[in-house]
Amino acid sequence: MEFLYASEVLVNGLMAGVMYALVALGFVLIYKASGVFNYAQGVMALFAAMTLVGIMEGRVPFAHLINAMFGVHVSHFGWTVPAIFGIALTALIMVGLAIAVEKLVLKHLVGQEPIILFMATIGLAWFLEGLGDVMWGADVKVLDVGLPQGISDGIEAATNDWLGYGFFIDKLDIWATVIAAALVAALVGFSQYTKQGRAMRAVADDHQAALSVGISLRFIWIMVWSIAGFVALVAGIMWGTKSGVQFSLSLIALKALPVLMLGGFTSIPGAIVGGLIIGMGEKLFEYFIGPMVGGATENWFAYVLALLFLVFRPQGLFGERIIERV
Amino acid sequence: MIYREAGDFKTSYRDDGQTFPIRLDRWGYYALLAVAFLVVPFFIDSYWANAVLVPFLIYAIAAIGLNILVGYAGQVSLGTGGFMAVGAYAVYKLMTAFPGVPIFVHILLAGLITALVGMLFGLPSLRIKGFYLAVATLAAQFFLVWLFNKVPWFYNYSASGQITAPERTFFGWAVTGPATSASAKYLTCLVFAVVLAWVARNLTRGTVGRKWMAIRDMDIAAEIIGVNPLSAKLSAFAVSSFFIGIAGALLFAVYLGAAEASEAFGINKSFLVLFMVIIGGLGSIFGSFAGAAFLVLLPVFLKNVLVARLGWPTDLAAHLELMIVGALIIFFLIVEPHGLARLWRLTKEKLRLWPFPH
Amino acid sequence: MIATPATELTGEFTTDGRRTGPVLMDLKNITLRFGGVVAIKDISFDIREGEIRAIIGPNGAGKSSMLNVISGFYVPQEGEIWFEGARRPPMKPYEVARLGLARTFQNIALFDGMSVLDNIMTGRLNRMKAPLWAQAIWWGRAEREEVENREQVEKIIDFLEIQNIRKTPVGRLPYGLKKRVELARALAAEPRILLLDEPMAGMNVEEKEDMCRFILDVNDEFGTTIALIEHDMGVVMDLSDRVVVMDYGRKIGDGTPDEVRANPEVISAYLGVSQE
Amino acid sequence: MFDSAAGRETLLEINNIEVIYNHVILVLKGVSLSVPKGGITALLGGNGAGKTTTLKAISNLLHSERGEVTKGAINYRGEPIQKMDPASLVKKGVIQVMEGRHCFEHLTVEENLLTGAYTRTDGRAAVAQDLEMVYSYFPRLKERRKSQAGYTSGGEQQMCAMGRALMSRPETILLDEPSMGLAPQLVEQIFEIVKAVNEGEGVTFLLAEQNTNIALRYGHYGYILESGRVVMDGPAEALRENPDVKEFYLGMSEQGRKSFRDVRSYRRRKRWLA
Amino acid sequence: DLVVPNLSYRTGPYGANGTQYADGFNDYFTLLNERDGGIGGEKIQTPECETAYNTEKGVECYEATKGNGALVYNPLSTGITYQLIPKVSADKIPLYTPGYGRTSAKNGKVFEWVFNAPANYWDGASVAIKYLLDQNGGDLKGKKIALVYHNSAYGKEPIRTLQELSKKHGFTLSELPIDPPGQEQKSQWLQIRRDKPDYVVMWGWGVMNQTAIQEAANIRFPMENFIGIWWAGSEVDVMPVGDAANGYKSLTFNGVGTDYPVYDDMKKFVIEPGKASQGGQFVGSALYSRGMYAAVVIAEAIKKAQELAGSSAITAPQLRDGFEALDITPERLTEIGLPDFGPEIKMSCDNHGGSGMARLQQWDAGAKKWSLITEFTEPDQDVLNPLIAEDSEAYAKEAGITPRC
Ligand SMILES: Nc1ncnc2c1ncn2[C@@H]1O[C@H](COP(=O)(O)OP(=O)(O)OP(=O)(O)O)[C@@H](O)[C@H]1O
Ligand SMILES: Nc1ncnc2c1ncn2[C@@H]1O[C@H](COP(=O)(O)OP(=O)(O)OP(=O)(O)O)[C@@H](O)[C@H]1O
Ligand SMILES: [Mg+2]
Ligand SMILES: [Mg+2]
Repeated sequence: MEFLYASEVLVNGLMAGVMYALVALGFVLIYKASGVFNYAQGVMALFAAMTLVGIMEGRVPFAHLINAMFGVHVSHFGWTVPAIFGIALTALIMVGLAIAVEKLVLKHLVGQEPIILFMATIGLAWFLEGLGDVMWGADVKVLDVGLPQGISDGIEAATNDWLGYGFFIDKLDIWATVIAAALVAALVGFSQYTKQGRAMRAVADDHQAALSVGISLRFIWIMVWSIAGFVALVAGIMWGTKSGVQFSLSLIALKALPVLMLGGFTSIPGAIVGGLIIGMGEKLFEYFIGPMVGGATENWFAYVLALLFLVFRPQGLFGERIIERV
Repeated sequence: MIYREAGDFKTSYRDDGQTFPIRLDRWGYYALLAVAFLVVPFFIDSYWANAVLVPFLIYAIAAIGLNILVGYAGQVSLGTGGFMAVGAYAVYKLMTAFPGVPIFVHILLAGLITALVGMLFGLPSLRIKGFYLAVATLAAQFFLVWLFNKVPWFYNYSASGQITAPERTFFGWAVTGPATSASAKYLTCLVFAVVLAWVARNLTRGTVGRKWMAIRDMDIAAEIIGVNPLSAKLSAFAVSSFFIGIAGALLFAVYLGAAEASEAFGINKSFLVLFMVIIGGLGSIFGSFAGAAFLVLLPVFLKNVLVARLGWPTDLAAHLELMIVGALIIFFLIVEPHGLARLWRLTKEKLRLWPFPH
Repeated sequence: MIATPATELTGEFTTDGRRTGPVLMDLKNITLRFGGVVAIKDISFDIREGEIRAIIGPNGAGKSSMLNVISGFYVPQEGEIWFEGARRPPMKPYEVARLGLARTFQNIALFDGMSVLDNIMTGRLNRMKAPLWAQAIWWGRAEREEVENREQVEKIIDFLEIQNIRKTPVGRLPYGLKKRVELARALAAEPRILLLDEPMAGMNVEEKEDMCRFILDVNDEFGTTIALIEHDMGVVMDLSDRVVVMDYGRKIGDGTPDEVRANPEVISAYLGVSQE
Repeated sequence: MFDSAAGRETLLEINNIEVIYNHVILVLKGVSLSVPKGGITALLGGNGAGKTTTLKAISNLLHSERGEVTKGAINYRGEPIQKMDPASLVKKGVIQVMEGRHCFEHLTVEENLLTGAYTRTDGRAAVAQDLEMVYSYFPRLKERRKSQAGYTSGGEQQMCAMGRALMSRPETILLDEPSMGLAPQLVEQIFEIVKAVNEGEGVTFLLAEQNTNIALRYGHYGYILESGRVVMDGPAEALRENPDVKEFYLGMSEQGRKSFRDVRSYRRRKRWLA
Repeated sequence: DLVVPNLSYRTGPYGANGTQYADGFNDYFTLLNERDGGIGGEKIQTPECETAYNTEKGVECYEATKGNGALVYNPLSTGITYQLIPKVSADKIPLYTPGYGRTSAKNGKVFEWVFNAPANYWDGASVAIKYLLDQNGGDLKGKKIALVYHNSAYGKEPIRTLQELSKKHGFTLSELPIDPPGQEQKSQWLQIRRDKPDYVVMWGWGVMNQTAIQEAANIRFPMENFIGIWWAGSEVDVMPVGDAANGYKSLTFNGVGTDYPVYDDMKKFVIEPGKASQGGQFVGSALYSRGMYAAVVIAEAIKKAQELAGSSAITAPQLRDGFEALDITPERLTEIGLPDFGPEIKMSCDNHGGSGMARLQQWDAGAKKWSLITEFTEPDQDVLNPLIAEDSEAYAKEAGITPRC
C-alpha cells in the first residue's frame, strides 16, 4: 500500500513538474535568444491571464484609473467574449507587448552585460505588475476557458480495477502535460532546424556579431518575446485555472528557476525534464522526509536538489557547455 | 570651472591611492559627514528616522556587502535575505543569551557568524557560475529562512516564531527596544554605515579587492596569473556576508524591533538589495549608497506625491508606484547601464571639461 | 632593477654572443587531447635559462595549447614537465604562477573593469601578503606593501612608456596598448619564465619595434627567460635564440632560426614559398 | 591593375565625420574617405588611430558601444546610411568582419557560416554552394565544421569570421584586421582570397590593417589615420614609396629592412606631427 | 476631527483579501460621517496607507500617520502587529487587532495598548474543537485532526493550543505547514489522503486557501469535515473552486451578507451618493463585513472614550480607556443596525480580548453565499487562560514590563 501511495505522489509530482516546466519554457526561449534572464516571465504569465479574463468578461481596461480621474463608475462593457477569441486577442496583445519591450527597452541595451539586461527585465516586471493591476484591478479573478478540472474518474476507476487503489489525478494536469508536450516539440523543431532558430542562438552569443552579419536583433527579439508571451499565456491559463488569477500567480516564476537550473538555461527539452525531476523530487521529499523535519520543505528542496546537481554538471542537464578558454 | 582636478598634484604614492583624490570631493564628503554626525541627530524625528534614514543606512550597508560580492567579485547572489536573517537571528540569540555584553559586540559577532555561513554557501561558486550561481544562491535563501522558521531554538520557543528585540543600552542610551530614540537609532546605524563603508573602500582598493575584480573580469586568466579562486571567492563571500549580516542584525534589532524570518527576510529582500546594487552601480561604494537612497526614498516620495498631494486612492497609487519605479529602473539603465555612480562620475567629468567639452 | 640578475650563467653562447644557462624547463613527450581532437602529439622540447625561445606553427597547430599546458591550465594526458631539474607534480594554474611563471594571452585577457594601474598591480598579488584585517583598516603592513609594490609597478610603467594611461580603465584602450599593459602585468610578477602568446599581433611595424625592444630589454636586463609565440617571421628570426616549429600538434622542427628557416618541412607547412 | 580612384564610381563616401564615445571621448576628429566601387581601399594607422571606429561608424555598430557619429555624413551609393540599422545595411550589401573575430561561440563552425547567409533569399541550393566555396578557400574549416566555434584556435576563428562574411554574398566588405593572428602563409592566402573575390566577383573592400606591408601590396588606394585624423592618403604605390611610410609603417631604413634587434629607443619624429 | 488611520493593503500577495476588508472599514466611518456627522460631533478621518502586507512598509505607514493625532491602528497583519506592539507602547496609541495579531495581547496587564476582541486565534482553535466535540457527542478520543497552516507567525499561532486540546480530548493532531503563497499543496494533501484524518483545520491566507479547498476536493475529502479559521472563510477562497467547495466550513465572528438594517443607511448615505470605497463592489462580503465590524468596535470605543473624557476631541490614551470600558451588548448591536452581527464584547483593564466567542459558517456553492450554522460559542477558557498567562509573562520578562491592574 505504501508503495501505491508513493507512486501516486510520484505521478502527481511529475504532473506538477510539467506545470513548472510550462513557466520555465518561457525563460529558456528568451535566454536562448538573447542571453537575457527574463525575470518578468512570471509577471508576463500573470499579465496574460489577467488580460484574458478581462477580455472574456468584458471589463473596461483602466476602469479604476478612469474612475479616479473623472469621478465616474465604469467597470464592465456588458458583453462577454468566448474563450477562443479571448485567447487570440490576448495573444495579439502579447505580441504588442513584445514590440513595446523591444522598442522601449531592449533596443537601447544592445551589447550590455547580462546582468544589466536582467535588471531591465526586473524593471519590466515591476512595470507590468503595476500595469496589470491598473488595467484590470487586483481582485482574484476566476478563469474558465473550458479546461476540465477535478480528478479524473476514468483514471481512478481504471487504477482501482487494476491495482485496487484509485489514483487521483487532476484532469487539468493531464491537459497541461499534453499541451506542454506539444509546445516543446514545436519549439525544439523551431530552434534547431530553422534559420530563425539559428539566428536566435547567434544573437544570444554575441549581439554585435549578430548585427554585423545582418541579423535584425529587432526582429529576433520581437519574435522571441512574442513566443515567450504566448508561452506565458499558456502558463497563465493553466495556473490561473488552477488557483485563480491573482498576484501570487507571478510567484510561480520562483518554482520555475530550479527547473531551469537543473535542465539548463538554454535547453527546451531540459525545461521539461528538469520540471519532471524537480516536481517528482520535491513531492517525494515532502511526502516522506517532510513530516520528520517539520514540513514545508518544497521551496528549498527544489533549489538544493538543483544545486547539488549543478556541482557535478555546472551547465545543467542539457545546457550548452560553458566555454572556458583563454 | 570651480570643479578642478588640474593643479591637484600628488607627491607620493600614498596620497595617490587615497579615497577622494580630488580635494573638492574630499571637502564635500567631510562636510557631509559633519552634518550627518553633528547636525542631523538634533533635528531628526521618528518619521525621518524610521521611514527614511535608518532604513537607508541599513540597506546601504547591505548593498555595500552585496556589491562586494556582485560588483567586485562578480558572483551574483540572491541569498541576501537569507544572510540578513542569519545576522538577525544571531544577534537575537546573542542578545538574549548574554544580556551583559555590549550590543555592539553582539552586532559584530552576528556579522562574523554570517560570514561563516556565507562562506559555506559560497562553496558551490567554485563550480557554478553566472546565472546558475545566482539561482543556486536561492537555495541558501530558502533553506535559511525555512530553518529559522522551523527550529524553535532560534526563536527561543516563542509561540508564533516571531523574535522581538529586548531593550539594550549603550552608556545609558537605549539602542534597541521600544524606548530607543530616533537619534539613537540613527546614530547607531550611521556609525556602522560609515565605518563599514570605509572598510569596504580599503578592502576594494587593496590586494584583496584586486583579486576579487580579477576573478570577476576573467576568472580563468586570474587563476593563471596566480589568483587562488577558492580563497578569492570565499573571502568575497565572507566579507560580503559579514556586511549583510550586520545589516540584518541592525534591521532586526535597531530598525524593526521584531521580525519573522519568512516575512522580513524573504526573497523580496534579496531582490531589493540586488536592485540597489545594480541601480547604484556595480563595483562602487558610492553607488551602493545611491542605490539604497533611490529605492528607499523613491517609493516614499511617490507615495507622498500620489496619495497625499494628489489624493489618489492608495491602491491605484501603489500600482502606479510600481509602474513608475519599474519604468525609472529601465530608464536609468538605458541612460547609464553602469548605474547612478557612473552617471555621477560622468557628470563630474563633464563638469571638469566644462566649458570646453572637447 | 626588478629581479636580481640571474646568477653566473653557464652553458652555451647564443647567436649574438650572450650566454644562456642550464635547462630551466623541460617538456617531455606531452600529449593533449580534447575529445577526438589531438591538439598536441608527443612533443618534447626544453627551455634554457635566459634564452628567448620561439614557438611557431600554422594556425591550430597547438601552440597556445602548449602554453596552457606549461601554465597548468590544460592537463596533458601524457607526458611530464620538469622544472629546475625536478618533475613538476600536477598543479593548479595559480600554484604554477607562484613558481615564477607569468604570461600573456592570445586573446587579450586583461581585467576590463580595472584601471591600467590596478591591472598591473594584480601581477604582484603573490608578493602582497598582508592579512585581511590589516587591509580592512588600511594599516601597517597593508599600507606599506601597497606603497612598496606601487613603486615597483611604476618602474614597469615607466619602462613600457605607459605613464599617461595609468588611470584609464583598460576596456577603453586600443588593442596595441592593451597588449602592452598585459606585458606589464606579466612583468610585474618578476617571473623566471615569461610566456608570450602572439604579443605583436595586430600591431604595425613601429609598434612591433617598440615591443621587440621591451622584450629584448627584459631578457637582457633582468635575465628573464622568454618563451614566445609569434607569426611575424621577421620578429621571430631576429629575436629568438631557438625556435620550435609545430604543425598539427606535432613538432616538425627545433633549432636556431637559421636551421629552422632552412628546414624544408617547415617551409612547406608554415612559411610558404613566398617568404624570402 | 586598378588605377586610382579617379575614373571609378564612388561607392562609399565619408565626409568629415566625428565620433564620440560615451558622450565625452572624442575619437574621430573629422575623417573623410571615399571608397571606389570594385577597389580595395586600405585604412592604415597605429593602435588607437580610429580605424575600427571608422568601420563601425559605417556599419552602424557604434550604437551598441555607446558611441555616436556627431558630425559629418556617410553615404553609400549617394544615399545617406547613418540612420540605417545594420541589418538593412547587410541587405544592401555592406557587411563587416569585426576585429577580434566575434564568432558565435556556441554555434558550430558550420552554423556560424550559415548565419552569414541569414539575409539571403536565393534558396538553400545557392547557400550550400557558397558553403562549399568557403570550404574550398579554407579547408581547415571543413575539418572543424562540427566543432563549437568557441573551441577553435584563434586562426580558425578568423577564417570562420571571414567565411561568414563571404556567405552573405556582399557587395562591399569592411574588413577589420584580417591578418591578425594568422600564420604568414595564411595571411598571404587571405589576401589572395580578397584579391580573388575582388577581381572575380567585383566585391569592394575597405580594409583596416596594421600589416601595412601586405595591405599596400594588395590595396589600390590607402589612407593613413593618426589620432582620429587622416594624415596622408594616396594610391598604394605612391604610399609605398613615401619615405615616412617606409620608415614608420614598413619598417625599412635606407639600407632596406632593418633587424628588430637593432631598434633603438630613439626615433625620428614623424614629420606631420611637427 | 478624529483620525483613525487605515493601514490597508490592496496590492501584493494578499491584496485581494485586504482590499475588501479596507473597504468595509472605510465605509462604516463614511456612514457615520455622512449620517451622524461623525461621532459626538467629531468627523472621523481615515487616511489610508498602503502596506502591501509588508512589515517595513507597515512601519513606514505607522510613522507617517502617527504624527497627525492617530487614535488607533488596525493593520490587518500579524507581522506588522508584532512590529507595532513595542512602538505603540512607547507612543501610547492603542492597537486594535480583531481576530489576528498576538494572541496573548489579550492580557491587558502586560499589553496595555493592544486589544484583540472579540476573538483571537486560540479562541478560534478552541471554538473549532468545541464544534467538533459537539458533532461527535462530546468525545474526540481516537479521532485524527490535521492542521494545515500558513508557514508563518500567523499560521503557527494555534499550534500550541491545539496541542493542549489534543491532550485534553485525546485526539491526535498532525501539522502540515504550507509555504506561502501556497499554490502547490499536492504532497500535503496526498499525505492527508494517506493518513485519512477525520477533520482538517486550516489556518490559511490568500491563494493558499482556495488551493487547499481545491486539493481537498481533489482527494475527495468531505468538505463538511474541513474547517478554516475566519481568515480562510471569504468568498475569494471558495469561488474559484466552484461547486466542489460546497459545504466547506469556516469560523467567523461577524455576520455576512447585506441582510442587516445598517445597509439601508449604507445604501442611502454611502453607496448611492457614490461615496463608497471602490464604488462598493464588495459590500456584504465576508471580509468587507469584518472590516466594517472592526470599524464598529472602534467607533463604539471612541464613543465610550468621549463619554469618559467628557469631551468629544479625545486623545489616544483616552481611547484606550474607552476600549477598556467597552461593552457592546446585543442590544447595542441591534441599535446600530447590526443585530447578532458579532458576539458581545466586554473589555476591562486586564481583559483586552473580550469573550472570545465565535461561530461557524458554511459555504453554499449553489447560492454562492455563506450561511451561519452555529450560534456564538465560548472557547475553552480553562485551557486558554494558562497559555495566555504563560506567554504574556514571558514577554513581560523579556521586555521588562511590570504588569498593571
Ligand atoms: N579547450 C579546447 N577544447 C577543444 N578543442 C580545443 C581546445 N583548445 C584548443 N582546441 C583545439 O586544439 C587545436 C590547437 O589549438 P591552439 O589554440 O593551441 O592553436 P594555436 O596553435 O595557438 O593556433 P593559432 O595560431 O591559430 O592561435 C585547435 O584545433 C583547437 O580547436
Ligand atoms: N567603447 C569605447 N569607449 C571609449 N573609447 C573607445 C571605445 N572604443 C574605442 N575607443 C577609443 O577610440 C580610439 C580609437 O579606437 P579604435 O579601436 O578605433 O582604434 P584602431 O585604429 O582600430 O586601433 P587598433 O589597431 O588597436 O585596433 C582609441 O583611443 C580607443 O581608446
Ligand atoms: Mg594560439
Ligand atoms: Mg581596431
